[in-house]
Amino acid sequence: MREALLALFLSSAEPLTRARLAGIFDGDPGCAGWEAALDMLLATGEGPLQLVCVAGGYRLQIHPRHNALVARLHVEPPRPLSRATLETLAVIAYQQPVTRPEIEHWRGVAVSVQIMQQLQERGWITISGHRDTPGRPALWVTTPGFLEHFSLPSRAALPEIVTMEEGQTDMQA
Amino acid sequence: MREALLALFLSSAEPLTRARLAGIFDGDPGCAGWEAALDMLLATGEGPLQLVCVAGGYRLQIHPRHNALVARLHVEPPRPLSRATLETLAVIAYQQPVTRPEIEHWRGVAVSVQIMQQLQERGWITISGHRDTPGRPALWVTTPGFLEHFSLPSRAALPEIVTMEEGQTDMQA
Amino acid sequence: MQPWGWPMSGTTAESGASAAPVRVHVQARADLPDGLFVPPDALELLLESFSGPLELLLWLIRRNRMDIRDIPVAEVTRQYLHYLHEARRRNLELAAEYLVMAAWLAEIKARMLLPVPPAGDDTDFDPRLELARRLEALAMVQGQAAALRTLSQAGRDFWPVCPALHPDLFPAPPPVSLADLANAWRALLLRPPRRLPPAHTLVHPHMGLRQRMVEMLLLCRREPRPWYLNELLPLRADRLAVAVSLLAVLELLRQRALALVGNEDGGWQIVVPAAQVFGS
Repeated sequence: MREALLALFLSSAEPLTRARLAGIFDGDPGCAGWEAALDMLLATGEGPLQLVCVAGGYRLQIHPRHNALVARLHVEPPRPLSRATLETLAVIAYQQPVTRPEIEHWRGVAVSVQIMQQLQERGWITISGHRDTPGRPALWVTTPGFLEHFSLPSRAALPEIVTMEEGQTDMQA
Repeated sequence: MREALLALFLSSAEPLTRARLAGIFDGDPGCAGWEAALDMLLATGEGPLQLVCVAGGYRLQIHPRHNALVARLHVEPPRPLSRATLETLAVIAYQQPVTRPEIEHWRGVAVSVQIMQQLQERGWITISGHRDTPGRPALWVTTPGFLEHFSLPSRAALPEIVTMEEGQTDMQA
Repeated sequence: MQPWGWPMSGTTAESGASAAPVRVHVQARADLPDGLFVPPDALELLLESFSGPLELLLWLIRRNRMDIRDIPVAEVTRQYLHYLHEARRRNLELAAEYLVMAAWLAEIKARMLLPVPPAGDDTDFDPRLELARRLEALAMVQGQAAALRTLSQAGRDFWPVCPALHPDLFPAPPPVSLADLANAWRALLLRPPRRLPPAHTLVHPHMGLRQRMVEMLLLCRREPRPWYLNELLPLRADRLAVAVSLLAVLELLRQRALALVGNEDGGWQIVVPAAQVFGS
């Protein structure tokens, strides 16, 4: 019965209701235990699939534990961060909490709304409060998600930047 | 690995080629045995599913032993193809790339716009280019969707025509 | 010369027919009556089921167990015309192509009566060859269509798996490493000198007019003596700070919070008006 149920769900483009299933199974003595099998399937899923209850009935979906893999099939490969975005993230990481005008000061150019949005959507920066100065500008900080992505135990674990002189030699190298 | 493969096939709307799978799995040490798992899956299927080679890739389909049950779900079967449609499709499938005047020549009658539209709407034929002759007529070819619908691994897998007897019985039917 | 009116390219049929010659086994079913007998009501159905005159012709040839490569044109033409005649007698609609085909058959018949030139190219001369090619092409298409029909079709003979949904997927993080981040920060630090960060300007003696007014008033009240203007202005300040302080003095004078008094030098000084000193 479990296989029969799976065959039906797998071949159906839309969710199946109990009524619909009853219409298919009822009257067939070989399908007597289908309701028990359905409940079992709901509880345990099957392989990489789980049966979920949606408005229109029941439907199979891939268990979220396979998300990372399924994403490789369906999600376009990520594009590298633009230089502007990377610089903005660096200022926030090293200077936090920091206001947008301050970021612009560090970078020497205006910071576009898109860049801030992109970093927020990525889950790497967030607003921690407001500076108590005229205009009360938002203070930006990095998130735990940022630390996680870069495998950092804490904000303090950001690599130290060498002194200016060393940096300069580095530049010339 | 078997579950990971199933998750990919189950979430994909089109057949997956070995190259596509390699792009997803290769470089991931945790997925080293995927090719063996794929061959295993091809050989044994999984529950009510079988993995078949179609349109240059692999696709899951419901094992035919469940056909009677699944047919109860899909109550209205697809409308059978008219003879004119089937013949037009046959000319395109076997002679591709082919122009519409050539199709008409093969069949000995004019090909209606409706037939070409119907085949296009089904996603079975498409224009691949234009013949470099006066009028630059469109060249018609079959699509991967055609191979998928007729469960063909490739264009080369079209059945060979041996004798005309089938044609004749067909005529009388 | 193209004796019939259908679109033809000529090349395809020839190449197709020669590339894959069709062997036509004419094995008509034994239960099929010979000759021209057609059940009266069947003629209409029969003609409707043909998609053209070529198909009718092919059907006739098969039915008479004739060989496509060696068509007895006279007999086929006779039968073909008979069907056409029957159809017209019963007022059935016939497409014009059927008549074109009849004319072509008649022409082939006529040409076959001419003597064969002794050294002539046979393929060019035998008018039956073109007919045979067309019939073979159609026979082949019919065979191919029949072959397609034998294939399994989705939704009829098998059901592909409908893609299962998956939870919302988030785009993979961009490939950026900690080193990239640190390098970006270092590059920023190494850039040519910038103006001081805005955070520093906040402690700079630029300040609001109102705040400067308050500070000035407090100063004057703390030491209620006549002040020279330059004593009230900030030391070593930039132009903006001086300007704001000047504005503050003028505004306080305008509001009569401060007042000007003359001194013995003939100049003037700034004082807090007496009433306010005692009032505060």
